[in-house]
Amino acid sequence: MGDLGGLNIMAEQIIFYILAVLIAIFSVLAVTSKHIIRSATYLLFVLLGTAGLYILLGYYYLFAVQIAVYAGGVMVLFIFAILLTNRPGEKVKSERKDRRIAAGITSLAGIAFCGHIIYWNINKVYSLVVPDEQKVQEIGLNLMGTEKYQYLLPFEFISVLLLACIVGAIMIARRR
Amino acid sequence: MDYSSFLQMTEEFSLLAVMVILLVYDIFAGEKSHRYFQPVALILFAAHTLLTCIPREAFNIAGGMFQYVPMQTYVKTILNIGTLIVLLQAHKFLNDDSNYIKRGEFYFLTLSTLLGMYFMISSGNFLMFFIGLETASIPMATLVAFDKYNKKSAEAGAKYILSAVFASSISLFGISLIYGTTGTLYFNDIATLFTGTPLQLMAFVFFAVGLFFKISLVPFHLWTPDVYEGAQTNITSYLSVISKGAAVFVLFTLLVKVFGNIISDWQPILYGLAVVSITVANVFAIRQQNLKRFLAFSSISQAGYILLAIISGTALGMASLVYFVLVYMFSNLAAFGVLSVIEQKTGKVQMTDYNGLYQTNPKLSFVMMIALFSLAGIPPFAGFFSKFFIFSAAAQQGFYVLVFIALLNTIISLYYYLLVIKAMFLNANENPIEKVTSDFPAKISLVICTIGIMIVGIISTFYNQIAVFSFSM
Amino acid sequence: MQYTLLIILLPLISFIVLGFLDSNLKPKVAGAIGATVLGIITVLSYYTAFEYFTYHQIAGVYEKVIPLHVEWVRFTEFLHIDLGILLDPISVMMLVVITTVSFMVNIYSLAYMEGEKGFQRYYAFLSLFTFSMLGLVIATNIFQMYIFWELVGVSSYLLIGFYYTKPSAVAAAKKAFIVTRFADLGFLVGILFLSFYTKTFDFGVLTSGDASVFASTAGVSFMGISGMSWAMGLIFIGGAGKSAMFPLHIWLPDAMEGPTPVSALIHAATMVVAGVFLVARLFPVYEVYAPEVLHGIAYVGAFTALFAAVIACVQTDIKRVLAFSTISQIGFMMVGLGVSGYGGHEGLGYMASMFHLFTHAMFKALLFLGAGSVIHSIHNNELNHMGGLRKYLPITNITFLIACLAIAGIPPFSGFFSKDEILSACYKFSPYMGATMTFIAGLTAFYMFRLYYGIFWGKEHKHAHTPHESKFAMAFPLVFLAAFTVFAGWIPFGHFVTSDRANYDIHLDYTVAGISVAIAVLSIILATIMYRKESVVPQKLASCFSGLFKAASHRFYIDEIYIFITKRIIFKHVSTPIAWLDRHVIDATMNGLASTTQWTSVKIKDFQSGQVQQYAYVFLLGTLLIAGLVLFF
Amino acid sequence: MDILNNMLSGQVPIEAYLGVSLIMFFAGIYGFLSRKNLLMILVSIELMLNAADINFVVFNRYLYPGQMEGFFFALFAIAIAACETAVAIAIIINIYRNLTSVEVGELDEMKE
Amino acid sequence: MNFLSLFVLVPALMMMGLFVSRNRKQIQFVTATGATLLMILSGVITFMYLTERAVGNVAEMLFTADTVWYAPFNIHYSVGIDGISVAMLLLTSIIVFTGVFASWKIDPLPKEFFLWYCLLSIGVYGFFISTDLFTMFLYYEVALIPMYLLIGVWGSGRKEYGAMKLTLILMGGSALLLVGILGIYYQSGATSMNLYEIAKTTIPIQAQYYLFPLTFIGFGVLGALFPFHTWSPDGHASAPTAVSMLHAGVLMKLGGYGAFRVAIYLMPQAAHELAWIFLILTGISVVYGAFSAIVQTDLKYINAYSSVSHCGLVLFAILMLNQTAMTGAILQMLSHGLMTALFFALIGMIYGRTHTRLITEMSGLMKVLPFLGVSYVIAGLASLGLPSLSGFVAEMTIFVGAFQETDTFHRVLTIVACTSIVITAVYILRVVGKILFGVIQDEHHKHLTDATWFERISVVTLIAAIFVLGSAPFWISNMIGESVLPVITQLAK
Repeated sequence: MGDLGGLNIMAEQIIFYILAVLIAIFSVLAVTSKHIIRSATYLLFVLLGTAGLYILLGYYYLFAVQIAVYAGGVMVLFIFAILLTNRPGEKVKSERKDRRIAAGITSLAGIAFCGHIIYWNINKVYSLVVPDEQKVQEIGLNLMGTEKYQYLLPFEFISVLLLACIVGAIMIARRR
Repeated sequence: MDYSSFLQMTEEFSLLAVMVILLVYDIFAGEKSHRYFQPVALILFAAHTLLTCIPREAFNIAGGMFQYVPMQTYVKTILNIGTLIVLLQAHKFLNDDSNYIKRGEFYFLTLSTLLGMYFMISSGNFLMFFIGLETASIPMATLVAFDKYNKKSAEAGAKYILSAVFASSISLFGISLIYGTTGTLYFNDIATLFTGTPLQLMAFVFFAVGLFFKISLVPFHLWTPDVYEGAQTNITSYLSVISKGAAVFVLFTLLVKVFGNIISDWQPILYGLAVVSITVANVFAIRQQNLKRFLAFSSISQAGYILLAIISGTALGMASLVYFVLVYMFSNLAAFGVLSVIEQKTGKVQMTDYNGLYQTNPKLSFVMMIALFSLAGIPPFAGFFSKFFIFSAAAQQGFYVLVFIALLNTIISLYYYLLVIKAMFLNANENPIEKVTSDFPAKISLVICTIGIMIVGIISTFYNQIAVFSFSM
Repeated sequence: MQYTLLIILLPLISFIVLGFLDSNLKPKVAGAIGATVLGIITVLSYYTAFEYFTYHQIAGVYEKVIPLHVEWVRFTEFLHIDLGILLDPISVMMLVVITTVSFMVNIYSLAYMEGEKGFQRYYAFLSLFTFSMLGLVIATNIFQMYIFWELVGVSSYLLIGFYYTKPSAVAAAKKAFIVTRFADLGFLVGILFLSFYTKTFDFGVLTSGDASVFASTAGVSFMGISGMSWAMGLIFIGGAGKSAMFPLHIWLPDAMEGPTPVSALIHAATMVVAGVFLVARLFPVYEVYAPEVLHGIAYVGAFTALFAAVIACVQTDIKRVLAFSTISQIGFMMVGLGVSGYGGHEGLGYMASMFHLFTHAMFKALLFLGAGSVIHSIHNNELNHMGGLRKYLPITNITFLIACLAIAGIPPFSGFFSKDEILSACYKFSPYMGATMTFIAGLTAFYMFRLYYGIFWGKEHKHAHTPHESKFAMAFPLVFLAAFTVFAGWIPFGHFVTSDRANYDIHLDYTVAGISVAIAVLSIILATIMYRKESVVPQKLASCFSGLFKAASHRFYIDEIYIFITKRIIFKHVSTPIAWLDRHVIDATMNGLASTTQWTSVKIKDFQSGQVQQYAYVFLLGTLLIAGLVLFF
Repeated sequence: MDILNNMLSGQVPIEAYLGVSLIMFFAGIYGFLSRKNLLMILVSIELMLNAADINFVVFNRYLYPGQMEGFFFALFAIAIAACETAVAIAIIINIYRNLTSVEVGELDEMKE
Repeated sequence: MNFLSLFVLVPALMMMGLFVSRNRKQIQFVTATGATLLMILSGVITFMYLTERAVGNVAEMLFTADTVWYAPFNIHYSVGIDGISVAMLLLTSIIVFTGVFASWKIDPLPKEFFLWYCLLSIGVYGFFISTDLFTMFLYYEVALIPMYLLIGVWGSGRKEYGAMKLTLILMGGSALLLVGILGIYYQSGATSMNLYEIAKTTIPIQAQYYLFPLTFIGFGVLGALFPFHTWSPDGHASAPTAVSMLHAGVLMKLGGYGAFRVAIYLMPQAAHELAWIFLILTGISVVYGAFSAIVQTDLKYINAYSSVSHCGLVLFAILMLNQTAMTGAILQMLSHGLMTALFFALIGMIYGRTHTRLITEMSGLMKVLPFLGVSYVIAGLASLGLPSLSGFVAEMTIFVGAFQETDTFHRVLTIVACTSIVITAVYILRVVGKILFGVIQDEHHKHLTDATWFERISVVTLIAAIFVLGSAPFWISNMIGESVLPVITQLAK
């Protein structure tokens, strides 16, 4: 370690805070925006921000998955659905004001409550190893293994879920 | 890497095989041979039920991600029988013109949710558990919206998916916190690490509400009546019996196996939930006119009763719980069966439509009556025994007041069950529902249910068998 | 003396046969069966009396004979109801009285009730009554007595209500039953008290004089009154009810709604003296352990005698006059018992009372039967519809006169002897008591002759058809009883029935006898002046004492008080409110619970709004709430 | 500057990551409760799921770096989230076909 | 399964027979045969019981049998009888028998009627032969539910209301009971739910303090304990004849029997300590019921309130906790069962003819309906405690027994209870006077016909039973008396 390390760390911190602020702001914007398409865009930013966090934490594979699945898959679905159901430029209605306020207060209370509990109880004794690059091979082996901490069974199982969802979604979405 | 150990999951593989065969059949069979799709499906599924009904030695595979204990075979068999009954009852509905084409999907989706429940039941790891939970609920949403040109059905589907996803998000957040505090997702490891710090408690609550949602306990129940009403009747019965049955069993095992250390914390939670669920559901049920909504509230209050078995956390409670699910399955499916037979024929689901039903349909009325009596816990029907046992299990742990409150509620529940019976037997009606002849599979299903209601209580073998493999902390 | 069982059983059999066959039997046959059975048991009881009084005296004391005794129900180790037959002087005497009068009434009814619908039923009831009454007198224990006591009450109810289509008869029957039932409550509680302390129901044990039986009663007291007084007082209430003592007498005048022979049998000769018999039966207990109660009995008896006599003077219904006369005479008997001591001369009152019971039964039955004969001939009971009937009804006239003389206490008729002994006993007890009773005796003579003259003398009244003397069946009992009345006084009663069951020679106290006879004669003369011919004196007297007259003819408003208590208080202010309470408070609470639940159900329906976001909101709140509760509590 | 320096020296504290995820989570909840458009609600749900994913990853990296459980859970969770979204969107489109609207307020035919 | 189970089996077979019956003739054949069989059976049992006792068998329960049913809960199916059960079985058989004849021509749906009727009798019989808490409770509930349909379908007047009320309130009672039973089982630490096993243990006194009220009230509700009696008037008023008979005649006895067998027997200490509370309640029941009956105008209401009064006496006597009073209580159960059944039978028959039950609308019926009239009078006399009819023996045993308690509280209550015999006389005579005596007012009533043969069978059987019980009570009273002893010994512990 040394200065460079310190600088690295500081840079990492700065990047993190920028990302954190962006994520927070876009999260809020995503759920408050009056235009649905903008809302979706903000969501995309949040997801990208999250992907950024994954990089910061050294999980590049997850970063890739996040980008691929969310930005590539889910957002496309969203955009598609939005275009199908909304006329462009149309503002979407919000809930009644009192309900919004109630929801806001509850959410803030929830943040306060959970934040309080998490902050005071989370284990803060940790020594962060500087993230070394995860080997995809290792991931692949773990994904294909049957020992403890290996994930072949869920991997196989989730395929059933995916298949079922596809079948179900197609059944619902197709005409006749 | 030894994949052969996976072969021990016979139940899952057998079900998967049925699913695959049906999927292939559905896709590739010609118009002509497609007529035999349903009989083949039913026979295959029945065969699966029979083949997998024998308990085996307990085992762990995939490093403890999949944990089998013999009790699970009973639970899965109960779910299988229930599913079979539902499929039998759905036979006619699937032969309708509008649904004929979707039969393959129906079976595939139903069985995949069932498979999800299997994994949920046998999981030894939160990841498996979560995937199982989602597999049991996401395809379920499409089933709820199955009748997609029906506004109600579509609405119900939307409500279900939104609520389910909301619940699973919170649950997922809870799991993440559990992971954060224990550092592992394996049940066996968590059990020792989970000591009840505040964060762990919060994590537990966040996680548990996901299951409470599935079991539809008050106040996590609000989606239930709407979805039950909107979904096609057979799917409603599937939802109310199979899905719920799996969830309560899982709740019990999780509470006992994973969260056993914080028993003094979850017992009060369940206590409160049981009281609130039973009471609120009963009060709501009183004035329901739509029988599906009515049964929805009834099933919520039944869920409250089930908590009495869970709260004890003993082997006795476990056996009583499984037994209760078995009995509840027969009773509720009988009621829904009658409902679906009549609904498919006449489209009537209002209580006033049932006025004077006995004059024209004595057999259906009779089945409905014993089903409701069984739900109300009236001897000599099985419901009496199951209720008695869960009360007994709770009383054994000293929850007398809870038992007492639950019992007082049985008065209210008896009242509304009697309302239906009154409609069928007592109320005069100029134009009762005309004579309805049910199709053969539905008849079989009703006969199975009736026999089940009649003998499962009086013959103690069922309970005693279940009790052999029940376990506790 | 096992055959005495037959005396009981035969009427029962007769009742069962008649009751079951009912209208399948010809009336004549039914009557014949009833009368024959009575005839047989009359003979049997005479024979019993003969045998008993002849052979069962040991050292001058009549022994108690128990020819039959079985345990019926066992309550506790000590307490058990037995059924048996106890023969001692008073029960044997009662056997004679009951069978005789009953036999006469049975014969009389053959003619009197001829052609009535339900003739068979009537005879069945008569048999039932005879059975019950006989059972009562031969009871070996107090509970057996209570049993037959109740049966007697029911037979009385049935017979009073014989004309069940007549509302007044039904009402009278009901009243009789309920009033006596009320009194029986006292009896029952008294029995409970007594038996609890003495650990026995048995008369033999109770009256044996064995003090150890009562040992546990010592020191027992409640509200300042000793336990035995409570017990015996309560038992007396039972007796007072049956024997129509004030204020429980109100049922008896109304009971005259029954057929006249029934009145003669039950409400003059037999059942109404059950109370007297009860006190006599338990006399040793009263005398030793509850003397103040015994005195109370005397005062109650005296007051009742006076009270009833006054009322009898102004009543116009001949049966009612006789009814009040009965009440008054029973009062005499009660006084006799009340003033009596135990044994020898001390026990004079006891003996006199029993004697009076005996003679009174005969002549009062005679009076009633006579009245029945009159009523039968003119179909009316009102005194002002009568008059001058002596021409048409010669036998009735003579026999009635004999009875009147007897009751008035004119020698040598039987009433004189018995009443005189009572008066003697009274004087012995206290001069005031003696004087009062003498005065009442005078009143008795007066109202009896008022009655007699009113019926048979005075202005002749127009009748729908000419009255005529009754048939033989009715005349025979009159003559028979008249003969009895004439001669019964000469029976040396003290040789048979005394308080200590030892012989006692009756001595006439001539002073007492002289005074009472003189007063009786004076009263008769007064009555003769006033009522033999039409006279203005009664009217004048009536207007003179209009208050008293009116009160007396309304029987001193006792009935009104009862009606007030029952209708106003019990019905209106107890039962109706309770019934209201039941429906509108207790039941309403139950219904209220139900409707509250329903109401809640309607009120909270908006909770289930159909809005999925609201569902999620509730979901979230629930989660946070549970988490909060778990964490912070 | 010192303060900033102090703050920035050392590693990013775990609380900061958790704070981000918490904000995201409750923003999602707020959105779920306050938006009327079904798709917007779905957007909110994505936020909630994503927040949980971050938690897993953070915990894994910071507290339990020995195994990759959190990592894999996040991986699977992303897949599941995609499934959910797909099905939900299918159902929403179905709603749109039936009601020509995706307003959640319209979904109240069944209530009480 | 020993032969006692025949009592449950025969009605079950009857149900099967009814199931295959095609017409009314067959239904009548099946029911009459079955009912007669039950009569014979109970006669045989009585005889066997007495013989067994005579040869000196002193076990608490005879003819016991025990089969493990639900092993994890130690639930056994165990049966056995003592003198009390024998008496109750006799009573049940008589009433079931007469009930069958009283509803000989029931309309509509005779088959269903008798099916439910048989189920009801299964419950009652089963309850009386059970010696296991669970089976007792099971049968108890079995007996409750057919009532709803029997009243609801075949009843009259506000039948739905009455049926619902009855069912729910009784269900409430059984809710209390269930908690009580579970509590007893777990607190006693017994290894079986068998009554006699539990009796060998001692339940902690603190537990007894809440378990005793629970069980006692639980059973008391069925025994029309004040203030939980309100189901009785409405329920009885709307029930069909045979159901009223069976319900008032036997089912209400389940309450007293259960209170005796479970509440008192298993929790003697609490019984001693808490009896006074319930004594007051039952004392109120006795007088209150009687007073309420006075002003009623509906025949069935009168009888229902009178049942409240008489059944109150049963519980009252049980709470006196001595042998005599308890024997009296059981006798009173028998007696009340018989006479109230007779009453309801007669009321049903009269109602079937006049189509009214209001006493204000009837008069002089004795003239046209002599048989029914006389029977009614006999029933009335039995009710007001005429010697030689059953009511007398029972009441006297109770009063004598109750009076053995020496303190003022018990004494005063006893005397208060005694007053009921007067009040009873008032309302009985009022009714008899109003409806039977007097002149017929209603023209239609002049052409009524008297009882038919099957009605006569029913009525005569009941009267005969009342008479036998009243005139020859010694054997039954001794039989009961000795069977009460175990409870007394338990109380003396």
